[in-house]
Amino acid sequence: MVNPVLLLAVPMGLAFTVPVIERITGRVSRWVPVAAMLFNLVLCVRLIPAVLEGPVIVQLGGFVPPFGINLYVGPLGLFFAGLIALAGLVISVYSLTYIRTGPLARYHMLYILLLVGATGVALTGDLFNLFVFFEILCISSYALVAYNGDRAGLESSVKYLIQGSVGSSMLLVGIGMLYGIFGTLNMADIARSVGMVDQGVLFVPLIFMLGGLGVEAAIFPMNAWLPDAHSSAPSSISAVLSGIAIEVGLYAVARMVFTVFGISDLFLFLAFLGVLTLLIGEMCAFAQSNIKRMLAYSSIGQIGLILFALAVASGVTVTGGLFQFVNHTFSKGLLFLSAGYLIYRSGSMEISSLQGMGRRMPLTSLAFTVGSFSLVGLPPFAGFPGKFLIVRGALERGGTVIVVLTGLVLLCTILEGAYFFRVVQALYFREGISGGSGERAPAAAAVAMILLMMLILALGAYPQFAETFLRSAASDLMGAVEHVGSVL
Amino acid sequence: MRVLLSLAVVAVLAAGIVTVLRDVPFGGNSSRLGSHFVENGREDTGAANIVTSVVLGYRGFDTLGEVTVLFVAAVGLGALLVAGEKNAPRKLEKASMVLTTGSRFLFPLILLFGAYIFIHGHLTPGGGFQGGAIIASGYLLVYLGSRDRRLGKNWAASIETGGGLTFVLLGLAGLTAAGHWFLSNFLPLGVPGQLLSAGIIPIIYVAIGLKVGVELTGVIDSLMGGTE
Amino acid sequence: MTKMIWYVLSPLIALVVGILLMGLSRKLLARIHWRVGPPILQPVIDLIRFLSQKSASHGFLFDSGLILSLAGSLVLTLFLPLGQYTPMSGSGGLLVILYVMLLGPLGIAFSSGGAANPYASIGISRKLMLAMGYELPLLLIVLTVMTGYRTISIVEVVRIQQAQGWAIATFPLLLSALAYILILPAILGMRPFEVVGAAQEISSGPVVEFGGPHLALSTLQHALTTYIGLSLFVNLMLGGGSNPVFFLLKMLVVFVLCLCVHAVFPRFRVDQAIRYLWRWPALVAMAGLVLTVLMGG
Amino acid sequence: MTFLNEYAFYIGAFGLILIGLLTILLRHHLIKLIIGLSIMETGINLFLIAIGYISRGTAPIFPVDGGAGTVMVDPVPQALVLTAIVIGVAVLAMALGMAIRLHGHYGTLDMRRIKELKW
Amino acid sequence: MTGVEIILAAAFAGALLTWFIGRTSSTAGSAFAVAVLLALTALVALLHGRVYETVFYRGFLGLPMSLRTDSLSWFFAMATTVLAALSGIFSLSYMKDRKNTGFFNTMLLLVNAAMLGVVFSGDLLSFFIFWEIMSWSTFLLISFNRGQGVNAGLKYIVMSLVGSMAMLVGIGWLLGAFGTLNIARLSELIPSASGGHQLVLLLLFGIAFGIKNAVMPLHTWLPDAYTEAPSPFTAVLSGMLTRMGIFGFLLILYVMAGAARVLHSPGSTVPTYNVVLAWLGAVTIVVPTFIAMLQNDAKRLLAWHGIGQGGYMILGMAFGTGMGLAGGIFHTLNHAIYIVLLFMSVGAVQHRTGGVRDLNSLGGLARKMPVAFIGALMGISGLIGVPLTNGFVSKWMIYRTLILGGAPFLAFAALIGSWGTILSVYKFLHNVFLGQLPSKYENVRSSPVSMKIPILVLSFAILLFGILPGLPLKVIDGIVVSFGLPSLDVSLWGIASEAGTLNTVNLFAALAVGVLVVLAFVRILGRSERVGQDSNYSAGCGVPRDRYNYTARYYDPLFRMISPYLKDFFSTLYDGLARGIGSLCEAVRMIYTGYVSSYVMYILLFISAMIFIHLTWNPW
Repeated sequence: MVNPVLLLAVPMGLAFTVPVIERITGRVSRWVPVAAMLFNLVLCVRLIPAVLEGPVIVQLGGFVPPFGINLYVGPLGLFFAGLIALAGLVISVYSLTYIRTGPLARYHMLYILLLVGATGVALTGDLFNLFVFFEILCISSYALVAYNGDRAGLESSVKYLIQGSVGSSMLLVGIGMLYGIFGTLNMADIARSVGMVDQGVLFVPLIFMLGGLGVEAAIFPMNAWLPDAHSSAPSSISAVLSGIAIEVGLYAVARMVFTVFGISDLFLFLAFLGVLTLLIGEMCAFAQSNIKRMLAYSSIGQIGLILFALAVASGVTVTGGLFQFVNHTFSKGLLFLSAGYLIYRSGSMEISSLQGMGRRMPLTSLAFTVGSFSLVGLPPFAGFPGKFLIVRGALERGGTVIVVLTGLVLLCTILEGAYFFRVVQALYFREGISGGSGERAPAAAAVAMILLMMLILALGAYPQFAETFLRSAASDLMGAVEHVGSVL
Repeated sequence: MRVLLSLAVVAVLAAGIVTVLRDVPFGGNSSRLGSHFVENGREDTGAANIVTSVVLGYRGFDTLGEVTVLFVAAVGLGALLVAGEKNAPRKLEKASMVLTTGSRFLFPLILLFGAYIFIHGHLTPGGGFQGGAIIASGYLLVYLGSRDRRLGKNWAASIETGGGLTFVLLGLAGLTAAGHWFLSNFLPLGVPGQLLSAGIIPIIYVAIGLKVGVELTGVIDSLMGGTE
Repeated sequence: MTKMIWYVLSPLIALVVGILLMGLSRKLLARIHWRVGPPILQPVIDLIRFLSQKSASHGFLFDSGLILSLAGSLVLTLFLPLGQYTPMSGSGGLLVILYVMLLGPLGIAFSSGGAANPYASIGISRKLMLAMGYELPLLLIVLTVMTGYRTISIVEVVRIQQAQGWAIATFPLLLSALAYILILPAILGMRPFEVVGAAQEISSGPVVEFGGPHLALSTLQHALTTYIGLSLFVNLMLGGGSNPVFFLLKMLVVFVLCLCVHAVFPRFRVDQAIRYLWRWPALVAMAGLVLTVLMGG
Repeated sequence: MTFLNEYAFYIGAFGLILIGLLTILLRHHLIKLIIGLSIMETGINLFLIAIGYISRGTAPIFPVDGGAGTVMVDPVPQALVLTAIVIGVAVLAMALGMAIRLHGHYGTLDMRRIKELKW
Repeated sequence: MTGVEIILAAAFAGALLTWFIGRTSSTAGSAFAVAVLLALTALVALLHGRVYETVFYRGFLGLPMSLRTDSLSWFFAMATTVLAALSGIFSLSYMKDRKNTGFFNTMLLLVNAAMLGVVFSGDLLSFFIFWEIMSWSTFLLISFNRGQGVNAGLKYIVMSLVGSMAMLVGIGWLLGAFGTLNIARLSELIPSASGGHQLVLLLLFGIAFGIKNAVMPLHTWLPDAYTEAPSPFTAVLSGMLTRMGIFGFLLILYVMAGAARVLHSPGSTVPTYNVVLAWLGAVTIVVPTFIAMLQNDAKRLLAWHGIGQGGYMILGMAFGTGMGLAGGIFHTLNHAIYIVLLFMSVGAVQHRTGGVRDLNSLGGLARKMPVAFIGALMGISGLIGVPLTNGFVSKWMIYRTLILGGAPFLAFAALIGSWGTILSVYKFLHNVFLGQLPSKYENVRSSPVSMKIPILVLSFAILLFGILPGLPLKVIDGIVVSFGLPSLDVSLWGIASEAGTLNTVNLFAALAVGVLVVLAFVRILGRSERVGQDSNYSAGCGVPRDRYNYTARYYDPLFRMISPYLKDFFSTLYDGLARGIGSLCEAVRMIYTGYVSSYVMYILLFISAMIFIHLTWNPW
């Protein structure tokens, strides 16, 4: 059996080698992320059978939890690792040609480390380790957002940094408090002893951690950095940030709420928060004329939707939420990737300047269309099964509040449809404005986009493929007791 | 208005903190982990400095992450500052002779001290990060003294790569050599308190020390207006 | 066998009666106006003259519309009870009658549309608007009758009336009858609703392009229209007739009454006409329908 | 007074955190915001250390002669603080680098004037 | 693979292939598209009389997806494919010289395939999936013409999404309550649900189907969509696609809720629902018909009639007797035939006049484009319901049901709607084909052959179904019987029942004899001479052309009277709503002020607010 720690160690090691590779030959460095992510992907696939039998616990340094740090590679963690690897692979292929200026080697290093950070967050079973990986994720994304070095990039990056640092400080305070209360940092260990402590005391650290992670997860009041950062970063980075970074943040929130604290009292509030996030995100996106900003706000909306799905906390909705994770990664990734070249071509991010692109860049426009249809949740694309599961589960669970919230969720879908279809129409059905460069999407980008499109279609047509796995991932997320049992 | 709101927010935060800390009295730490580490740290990792045994033993993986964070920062800062338009060459006043001479004189001593700190990380207070920081301060001094001297880029790159790879490869070696766990301490632990003890810990600390030194130097370098 | 004869007799009687009524109207109108007036058979003389003339045609549409119109009106007479005789009693009842009534005006409309005369177009447009005006109350009335007697067959309606008394003498239907009387001049195209022909204004409107045999056909059609309008009223409201003679007598009475109104009133503008038709007759008819539903239910 | 005695470290630590937060909330200059962040980091580090303190404990380093029987403070928070400091340095370096570049673009570091991205 | 599966596979594969063939040659693509449509027609025809259900896919979230065919599905599928095939033929020349023909053909086939999927769905999940595919491909086609089409498409898809979401809730609820989405299973289970639940269910589905069928308060997408879509697609859209709403209503009311069991059981809320639906249908007949009168755009005028005619179907169907139901279904077919015919005629005129469809600037085209004129004439005859056209039969059935069912007010709405129809469609016919020919259209050529064929076929169908309504009514009777209602007494020439019969052949014979008699009369006695169109009027003098054409403001006196009352109130309401949401969104995004300290404040406010709530009320 292969050891899951390789998922982290190998890309990290590869990233460390890039400075030297860059010194020797400049052109190889851009293939390093591809290699790293390909490796991870293969590894994830090979790990699937083992993980489905039971979670794999990696005791780092050979110390028994809770004394050492452990990785908890359950279906959920593996799901995220695989998702990150897959999306990371596709986007790194896209970056091969998309990123052409600036310190390229550094871009690729940071890119790998961002993904390593995300993978680490998904796999770790230790609170402080989670914090460290979060910081890897955050700091590399600060740097990548500002990669282009333009006004917008820097401004958004600085704002992101300040908010992100405040967030991680809050997280650290929360972790410190938990350590003070429990004397341990292991998630399973804390989960085991949560019941023995006065619940009132636990609330404050929980809120601190929720606030801190919420910044990364872009939950409503903490998400002000997102539209700036996602819209100003290079498109490939926007794709990663939207498709992976915030989702990992949300995963961490879910881990806290479900596994570590195991409190069900807060679920209704979280569902409400999710719908609020969804509402705010979609409404802001609706009012945008800048395409990347629109996509960024739409990410907020999707995060809200997933938070809602997770907070309803029935098996079906959590599965649906996880499905929506996949869909969002692929679709939003596809949208950002195609938007990247559309923007290159038109020279502007205004939606009005994208008019008539359908004729000039057929493949890229098609990719954008598929992405938006999928995100809105139209069959036969990948967005539909997720949305269907969420609605089905929420209605099955019942309760007036949940049903009303479900209604709101669907209203937001309509709003979402309205602004996405507007862009699709602009691409195909409005008279084009000539101008901009005559550039077509190069082969690497085309490969990436076609790959994502095929994934979206395949998942939409045959959701069973993912659903079986996601169902065990969902029970992994919700089964705190099993988690504790398997770690300790 | 804004001030009042801020104060109110902070006050509520403080109130929340107070409710928690009532249950966590100062000085009354009774962590199972802490006592376990103090009792077993030497046997488990071979390091006399229990903090080191935690940093590189029990929580070695954190440290790998930490190294990575610093690496990310150095790389990111480089990307950030190099990517932009070259800053206009600033007119730099030549350093005074006292500074120049002093820095030349002190630089090897500082390097030596830094090396001492990270080599003895498992025995005394200190370690790779601290040592690295000291080394970087030495370079800072050099930069102050003679404005145009820089750390060689090729050197820097190799040390960065080498340090990081050492850490990772040692971890991977642990995977295959002993215990089947990443970062297992597969070398003989030796007698706690001696220089050659604690297995892989000193090796890692040396790697970290060099790497951190180079990276922090790189950070200083970048912030001073990188030349590349 | 007698039934088969009525297939031929009904339209013939209708034509004859219609033409006679036209002649009568001119004579009577003249008498009311203190003029001598033409002989009663004047329309017949005119028809013979028209048919002997040669007319100008504008093509297939122009001809065929007129033919369709006349044929439709002739067929319609088969659906209307003439006394106790109704040749086509089993083919759809009142609803079919309402629809077949369309063929006449539509045929004329197509025919005059085949010509490019704006007067004709204006006339048709007025005709359709006026029809919209009186159809609203008329439909209410017909519905009231059908609801009141729980049948859609006009033969049944007549039968029930002869057994239980005329509709005009039954309470809720009385209102409908009243409304019907108010709109009858509009159906017959008489003043104050003579906006379609409006000889002084738009040169007789739809028929402006017709001459010779075409005009003869349109005259025949007009005669039939008059007959049909009266016949429907008599059948629906006055209990039809136990035999054709009574029936025709009732028609005559109604026609003379309408003629008196025609003789003394000026005519409305078309919008005035619609406003009128949609106000009082419609209200009364609606009241009749509401009461019928309430009392029947 | 006993309260103060017992909680003095906490009060100091959280005092720093809150001061840092107030700085971020109320100052406009980017460098001051970064200083606020640093103050906050320091406060958090102090807090972590304070949590690990055991009354009358010593540093958890065993002298060569064994040193058995001495009460040692919890080493874990110290390890955490080590990591946290490095992370703080990393963030600080990034922030300062951005401040340099930002000044190049905007000619100011007043955050009230650096808000082209909004809505 | 069973027949249904083959049909669906062929339909979707055909769409895909058309795309690739169209990439190489647009002519070949169009030809292939028509071939596919014809083949589908044949395949569907072969399915006649079969009743079965088959699971075709198990890969979707553990819910088996199935297809089924019965008389109802077959009826709708047949109508769909035939009309799509005719539209395909029509589009051969219509789309010939346009851009993106390949895209158009592909989407046309995709819409057709999705519609087939909808009618053949054996469970609600596949129903929903096909429904959505249908919606978005329709959206792409409506926007196809650019210009105003873009807004029309957006309006369509947004409203369509509203409906879909309502349906999704309904489906989710059903799945939660009964654990299955199979229609056959549900039809056994639903009647056992409580009345309130049934009502909610019907409401949710009703929103979806009501939007698709453009029932009155939900109709606002339709006029724009019909007007702006390319004419061949408008034909498909108006003919069958919109009527998928009717199919849905039939499915939910009769197949699933089970009319025979639920409709007349005491205490059930479904009858109330039906009454409301019927009244909505009545409103849908009257108001749009009168609004249609005010239109000056040929397609928009027809579009409003499309809404109005939908009201008849709803009315007949919702009333819940065998004959009303049959009338409603039959009217669906009839409406499809004549509205497709009308849109094709308009399309032909547009094709030849360079896209003109303004009623005020056309005229006298009957002699230039006789086939288009015949199409329009037959079409409006059907639309009005002139006896011996198909529209008459179905309307007669609906009226009769309403009158004898004791609903004279609904009947009145239906009847007055018909009379309003006469006014507006005569205006349409007159202003396009009759009256004076504007001189700029002197050289208009007759429509191309590929347009003539579908027009003539449909014209013939109108007469055929008008004179021999028994042909389709036999099938419809089968549907009615399959719903558990008593069979109608259908014969080839009409309906015989206890109170009121219809015999169209009699009528036809009488009319034919009448025409022959008059014709003979004219032949024997009359003589006429062919003269120019305006020779009489101008007494042979040259008149200034285009000056004496009475087409503009055709019903002006009437308009001035009624137009103040005929505002499309709901459209205004929805537009206002959309604007309101727009400004609300604009307002909401102002919270992102760009000032970083405020953002930090948000974060801390969240944390402190939670702590405050915790400390004050301790609700958790």
